[in-house]
Amino acid sequence: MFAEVFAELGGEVTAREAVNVGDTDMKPVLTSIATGAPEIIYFPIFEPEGNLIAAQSREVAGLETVILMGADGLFADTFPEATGSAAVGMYLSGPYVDVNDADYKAFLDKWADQIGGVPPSGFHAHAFDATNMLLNGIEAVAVVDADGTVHIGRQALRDYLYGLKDYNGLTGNLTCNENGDCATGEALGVFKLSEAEVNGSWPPPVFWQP
Amino acid sequence: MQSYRIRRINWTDLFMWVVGAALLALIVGGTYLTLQQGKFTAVQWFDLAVFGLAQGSVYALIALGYTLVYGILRMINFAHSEIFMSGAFIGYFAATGMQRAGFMQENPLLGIIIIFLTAMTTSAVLAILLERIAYRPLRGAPRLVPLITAIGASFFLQYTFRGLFGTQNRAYPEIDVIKGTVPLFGDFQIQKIQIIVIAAAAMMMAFLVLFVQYTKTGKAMRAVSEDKSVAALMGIDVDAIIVRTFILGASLAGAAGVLYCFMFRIVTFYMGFIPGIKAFTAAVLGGIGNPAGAMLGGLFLGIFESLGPTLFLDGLGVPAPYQLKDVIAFTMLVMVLIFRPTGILGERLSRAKA
Amino acid sequence: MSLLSIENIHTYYGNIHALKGISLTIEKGEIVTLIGGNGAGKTTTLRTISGLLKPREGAVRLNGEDLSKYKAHEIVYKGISMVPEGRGVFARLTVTENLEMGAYSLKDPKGISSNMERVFTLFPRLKERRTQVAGTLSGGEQQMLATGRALMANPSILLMDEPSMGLAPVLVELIFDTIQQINKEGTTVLLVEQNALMALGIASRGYVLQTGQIVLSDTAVNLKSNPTVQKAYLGVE
Amino acid sequence: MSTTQNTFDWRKTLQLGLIGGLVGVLIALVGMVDEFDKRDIVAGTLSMGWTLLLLTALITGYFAASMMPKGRGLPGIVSAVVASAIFAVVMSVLAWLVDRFDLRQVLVNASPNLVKILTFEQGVPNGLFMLIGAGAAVGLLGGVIHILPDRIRKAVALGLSMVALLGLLQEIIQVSLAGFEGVSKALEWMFGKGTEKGLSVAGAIVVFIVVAAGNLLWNTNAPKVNAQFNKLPQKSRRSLRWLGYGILFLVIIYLPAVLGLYLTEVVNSTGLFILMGLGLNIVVGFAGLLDLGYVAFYAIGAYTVGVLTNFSGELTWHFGWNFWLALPVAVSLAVLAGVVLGVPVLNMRGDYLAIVTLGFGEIIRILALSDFLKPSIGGSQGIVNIPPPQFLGVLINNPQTLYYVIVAGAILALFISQRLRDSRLGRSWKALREDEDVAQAMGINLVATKLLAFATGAAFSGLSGSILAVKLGTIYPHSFALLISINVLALIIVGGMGSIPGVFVGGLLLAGMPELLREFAEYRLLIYGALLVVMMQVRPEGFWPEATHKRELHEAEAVKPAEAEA
Repeated sequence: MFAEVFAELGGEVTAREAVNVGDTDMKPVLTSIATGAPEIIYFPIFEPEGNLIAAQSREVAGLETVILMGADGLFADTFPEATGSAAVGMYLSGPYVDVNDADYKAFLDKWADQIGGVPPSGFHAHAFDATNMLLNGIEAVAVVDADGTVHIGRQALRDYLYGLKDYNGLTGNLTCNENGDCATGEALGVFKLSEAEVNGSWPPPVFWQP
Repeated sequence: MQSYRIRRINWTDLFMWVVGAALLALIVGGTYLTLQQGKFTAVQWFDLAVFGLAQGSVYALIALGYTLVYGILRMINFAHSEIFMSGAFIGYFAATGMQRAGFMQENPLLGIIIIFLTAMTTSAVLAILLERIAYRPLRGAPRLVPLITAIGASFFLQYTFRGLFGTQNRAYPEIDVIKGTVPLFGDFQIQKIQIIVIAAAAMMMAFLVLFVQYTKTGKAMRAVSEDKSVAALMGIDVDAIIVRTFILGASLAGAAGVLYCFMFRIVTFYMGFIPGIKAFTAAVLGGIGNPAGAMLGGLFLGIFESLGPTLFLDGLGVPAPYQLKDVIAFTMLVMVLIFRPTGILGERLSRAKA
Repeated sequence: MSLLSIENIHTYYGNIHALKGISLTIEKGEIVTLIGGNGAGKTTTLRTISGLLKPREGAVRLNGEDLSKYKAHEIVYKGISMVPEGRGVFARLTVTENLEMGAYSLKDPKGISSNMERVFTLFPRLKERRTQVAGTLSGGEQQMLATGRALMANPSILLMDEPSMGLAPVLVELIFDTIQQINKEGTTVLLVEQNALMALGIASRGYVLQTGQIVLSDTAVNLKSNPTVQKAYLGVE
Repeated sequence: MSTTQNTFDWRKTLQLGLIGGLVGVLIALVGMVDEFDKRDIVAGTLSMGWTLLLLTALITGYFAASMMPKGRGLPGIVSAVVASAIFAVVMSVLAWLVDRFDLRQVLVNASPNLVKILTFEQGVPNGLFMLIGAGAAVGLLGGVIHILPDRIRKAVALGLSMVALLGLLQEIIQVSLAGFEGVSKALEWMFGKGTEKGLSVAGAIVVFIVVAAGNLLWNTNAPKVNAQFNKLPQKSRRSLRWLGYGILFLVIIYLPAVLGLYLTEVVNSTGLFILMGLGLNIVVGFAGLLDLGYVAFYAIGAYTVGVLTNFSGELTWHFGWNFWLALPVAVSLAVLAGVVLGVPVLNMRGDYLAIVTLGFGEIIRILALSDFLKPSIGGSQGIVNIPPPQFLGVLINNPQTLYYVIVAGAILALFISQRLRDSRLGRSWKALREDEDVAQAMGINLVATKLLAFATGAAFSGLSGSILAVKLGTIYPHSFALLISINVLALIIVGGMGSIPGVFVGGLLLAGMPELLREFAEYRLLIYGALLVVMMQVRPEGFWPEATHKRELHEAEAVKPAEAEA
């Protein structure tokens, strides 16, 4: 998908590779990628393979200065620390929530209070919204029987969620479509990692936002 | 006791020869096509080979542990991969601790030595416990019994570490003295860490060979691996020698764990599994029970894995050939076992009856 | 007090009752032989003395000390060495290394080298082949090596299990001569043999074993002339 | 044995107490206490986390008592109390350390909650004294249990385990009984009130007494009942047996209706494991060929059905076959794969075989995952849209209908296993297991015998995989990890290698129970690992052993003391 859109927009895809979960030596893959002399490597994968790709890319001839970009799978506070200096300057796409939003601030305060620190990975706000929407839905459609059994109609719940409009969540004002997709386009951003994140600060500053 | 298998031409042998020939043709053809396309430069091949050598050195160190224990007990210590993991894991705590305290920055060399000692001690202690609790009561039991115990112990250790230390990825700190590259000639260069890994592994292997060949304990190990009861009649404390064998193998695995983490940095509870299987493959490739074979097998596998997928498959137009590297490694293992069941160097110890 | 005394030992292989109450004594300086057919329990007796097997009942005493609390390798330290059946040399170790293993219980390097000299004097052939791997030696040489190796530990008693097995008559003569010489130098010998004639020829006393029990014990001379023994073990009609 | 001392050996007691303590610390630090604390066995009184600790203390005490030369008297009890108290002291040191220092950077489960649990929520100094007191009390219990005569001890142990089992399964029992108005009302006293989990205190006591007393009574009367049964004439014995079969048949037919959706689902996944277990039992249990790549055939079965029946249209081929047409093809392909794998490993033994089969399993998984084969089998995205099959007009698309397919498969596999075991081939397998060289010398065709073992095993696994494909409707390479092979292996070992009923016992214990006890999920493999190690030491023949195998293993054990010296 990424490759097709990228090509449409005028980019040239020099190589597409795949790695297995559990692999540690990415050198051969990276070397093969290096033969195409790319300007950017995009790897929307997870930890720890992503860390290894980022770190080892700096050691492969021809990729020393290539731009690295990951996706939300690597958007976690452990990533820059575990990757080390190779992560400096790397781009990550990830969920974006306006930090100045009052509701979100309240959420972060509660998090710090109950769990401590800041949420370690990206989708906390989405998860929060989704869970709340689901819970609201259950509350709305649940029917209590005479003998105390609670029935939650599957179709009713689905109808409720698909029909949801103007839900005011942390990730913005959400309205679901007929496929059940409720996310707004504003919820994603691109972040850039710097020395600070490698040394343990989190989350990274937003580089690009919608 | 030597047993001769009568080689008749039968359909099973024929089948295997056909499969073997087809694979060989694939390898040769693929290599030719890849090289002909000339996509990769000499520097890139060189980098891959050196990287394979470093990786292979680590495999070799782990493989020695399998081979030593196999030589003496005739069992695959399946849990050896977890012994490797435990060394790397506890070494991580030493490393980050010293990094945070600023010790690593001031005395990097001493720090590195402490990391190694921590890892090797951890691995050795775990191996002693394993031998004492799980394996020793089973001497003389049918062969499947210790093997299954070892599989059980492997999972137990792996998930105990998961329970104790969590599931997150932890990473060794970056140690400045081992970063960077050493230029050779032209565009050729080697990373410092690879030199260190290869040199350290070579040193430890040399130590092991000298130890087994020339020390009293080493000779006793060889004696015990040949005949336990006769060894006991010589006044050799067989149990003590077995424990020492475990300690030796485990220390090498612990050191391998640290070297591995100097290269890849990431520590997880399941990190032992794949290198463990690879090292075992290496031990079998070289001829299990034979330390020299384990080293050769490790180096061979490391290079083969690093170069193989690209060399054999890229030219054939297989997408993402690198994904298939384990397929190549295991296929090679099966082929070696079929056509040369005793490994490259041959099983040095008399083949025990299964 | 006897050097070695065995008191009513019962040994089992799993559930098989192999020794059914064996008692025997060996005095210092003797050569004593155990004779008997296949499966009579000769080897089992030796394995019990050397600690490879533990008796379920009874005791093995060396100079009056009960050995049952010691493991096989500790019994070597007490002064009992064994030349196992089938020689049991370490095929992949060199001759020298085999001998060194025999002296595993000794700490003193000088003692070890003087013992090795003694073995080489007894068996000059071994000296020629000292760097050779034991697996490449002939049967007779292996027997020499096994015997020499057992002597390396300075044993007060040497247990020998079927030293003549599979050897040419000339070599058997040689081995038996050496046993006598070893004995003259002060080592007590307990010899298990199928070749009863040879064994009784050098022994001072003998025991006859049958299905795990001692059926006869006498001086070697008397045993040789005993009609039952003659018929069963010496092949005299 | 060699050393018997008549004095009180305090050193052994201390040692045992420390070992017990370390085990307890390990249990606590891997997070089991914390995690299992969420589940009550006796509502509001005893959680599963505590049960685990108390059990460790109890076993420590029991062993401490049995180690004393006169374990059945006062010294035994004293030793038990002391050992368990030491256990508790070690635990309190842990609690103190965790309370005092924040160790969570390293030991993720050294949490304040753990301290809370260990100190009965009483805070550090007071709670620790309570902990030590509790340890000593449990030790006393251990010592007393050791004194009891065998018969009573067994009854007590059974009673306690039934309490634990019923307590754990409370939710499931109550849910499945909900349909039977009368019964569920009558049993209300037994369980915790409202949202509480586990038994009520009264319920626990009653269950314990009923089970223990019942067991005692049964044990005293069982010989008589048996004798009575044997006295019956042949004909009525046979009809009684048929009656038994009839009842069993009815139970099997009506089970899904009683169990409801969720429990039937659990039974189904257990059934698939049992089906695989029956197959691996032939390979490992009958023929003694240790196969660690058994999951490969499961994958082949599932993928064949997936490729042949899916209608997603994203793959190169879409055949759109009927499941019943695809099923025999899937099983045949699995068999073919079994033979193809079998040929190269014909000459390999034990350890080599294990590693090569393991490699084979990984090869299949990696190939399934690879981009190379992605066009045909979906790569990491797997195959989706596998349609549910129809049988006589009934659409098999829910657990209750699928249940009958699985039961049918299991009965077929059971029947084939049993017939094979008693056949000429079965005896050849056994000979092969005992000694390959001797078997060959006896004229057994090794090639054919081994290949048939692989092929039959693969067939059952392929069948299981085919059913899995329609059960899930989608298949991913991740469903075919090495862990499945290990799981099946553990199952047949725990049940008893080579024992057909053992497969069912193992399946219920290792596949069924963990499904029900979701809290276990995290610790499943840890527990399996420990179980395998312990089983091999104390009961290598499994819980329901096959007769000859048991004899053989115990003979080996009898020889062991001698061999161990050697």
